[in-house]
Amino acid sequence: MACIRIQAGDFSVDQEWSALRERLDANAGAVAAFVGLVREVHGDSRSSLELEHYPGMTERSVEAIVAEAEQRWSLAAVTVIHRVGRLRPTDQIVLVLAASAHRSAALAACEFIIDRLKTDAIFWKRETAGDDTRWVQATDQDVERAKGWAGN
Amino acid sequence: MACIRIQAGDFSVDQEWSALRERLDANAGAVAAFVGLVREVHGDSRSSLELEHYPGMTERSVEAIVAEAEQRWSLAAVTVIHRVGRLRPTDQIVLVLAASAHRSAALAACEFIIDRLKTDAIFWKRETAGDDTRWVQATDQDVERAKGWAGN
Amino acid sequence: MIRVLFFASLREAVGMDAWTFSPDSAGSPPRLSSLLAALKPALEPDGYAALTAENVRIAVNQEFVDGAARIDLKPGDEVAFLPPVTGG
Amino acid sequence: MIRVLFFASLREAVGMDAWTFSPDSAGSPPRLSSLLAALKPALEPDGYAALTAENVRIAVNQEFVDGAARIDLKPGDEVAFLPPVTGG
Repeated sequence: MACIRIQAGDFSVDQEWSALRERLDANAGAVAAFVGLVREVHGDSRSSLELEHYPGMTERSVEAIVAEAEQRWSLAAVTVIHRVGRLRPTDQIVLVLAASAHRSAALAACEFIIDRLKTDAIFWKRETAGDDTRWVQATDQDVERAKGWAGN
Repeated sequence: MACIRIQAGDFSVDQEWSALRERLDANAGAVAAFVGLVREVHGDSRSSLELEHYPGMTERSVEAIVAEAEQRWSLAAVTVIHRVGRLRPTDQIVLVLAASAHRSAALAACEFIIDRLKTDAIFWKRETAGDDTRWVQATDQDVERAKGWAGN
Repeated sequence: MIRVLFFASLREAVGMDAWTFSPDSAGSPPRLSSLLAALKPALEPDGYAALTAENVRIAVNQEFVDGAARIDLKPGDEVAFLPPVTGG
Repeated sequence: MIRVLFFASLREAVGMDAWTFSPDSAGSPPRLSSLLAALKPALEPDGYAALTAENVRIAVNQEFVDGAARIDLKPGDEVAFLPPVTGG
């Protein structure tokens, strides 16, 4: 029931929302969504973000996260799209949609998936601003958020 | 920065998403969304839901919820649309969009708003299935979820 | 003249969505208690009981009021009886 | 022949994205330890240190392996060195 894609091109929230909605029956009362957007680095509008991945293994890392969400909550449908390649400030980078009968499951699953994408999905980000380029490190906060799910 | 509407007609997730995105600058990294859909009552596809409101006071009750969210979290933009009148299974009933620099604020604000809409916004739902019609009662679970925010 | 509104299950319990309260213009400022006293004979016992149930909230001019019975009213006010809400 | 892949900061640290390990066909089955031993002279000291840092994970055929040095390899395997991830 999950739609998972890793792609260089942009995605349309509208198309993904419509496609997900068509997979729902009249028992699905809630869809939670998350869209990640590229932020400027140090207020530099010409900064950029480059996302690297490991074709094959990255897809499976995302599938594993979604499978765990589907085990934890009763989900009617899930969509995860993650972009790779070079992105600019305000570009869409990631989309998560999670549908369930009730809002608590949809909201929790959406949050779980985006938290885990930060720490467990196989992507690497490099920020470039001016002459400065650096690989982004996972923040302690991200690691703590992801760990928080282990006890639930 | 908030867009709040109570309306009988349907809304377009696409249009609302596009309109919200235009209000964001390159510091907004996260948008969390929630869409509520009408569920069948007792598996009856011809069941319906009727939403009553108190024009004027209902709008202000939603504005108060959004204002509280804006006090708790640093939000770049918020959209809340709630429908009234007669709805059918699978119809869209409510939309919440919350944008912030970081995902934790966007996700928490979106969840806070939908939880409070359930308990503090001035709407009444009546379900009709076959010959049976009843006013929906707030569930203990909804009240507990809303109370949970008080301690945060 | 004070406009009184009933919503949702209360509208059905009292069998009307609005009612007009015209207090005695000679007396002291009308209160919610006098409004309820005037309303009581106009309703079936079930309707009056529904309006005065513990979980019913009262709004004056679209603001919730606590300890509502002692609130002073004035001409043009809008008083509403609201059963527990169920939005979202 | 075993294909070795380097990602992100490790790709830059070792200055290449892929390398081919051709173990001695006469010896015992090659292990990751023998792959690393063969790789070491091909790299600057900084590059080798980066590959063997504590937070680097190793995948064989796109599955993470623990206690990686003792893993047996076979011809056609794909070995990858992955620095800490930062998606989402």
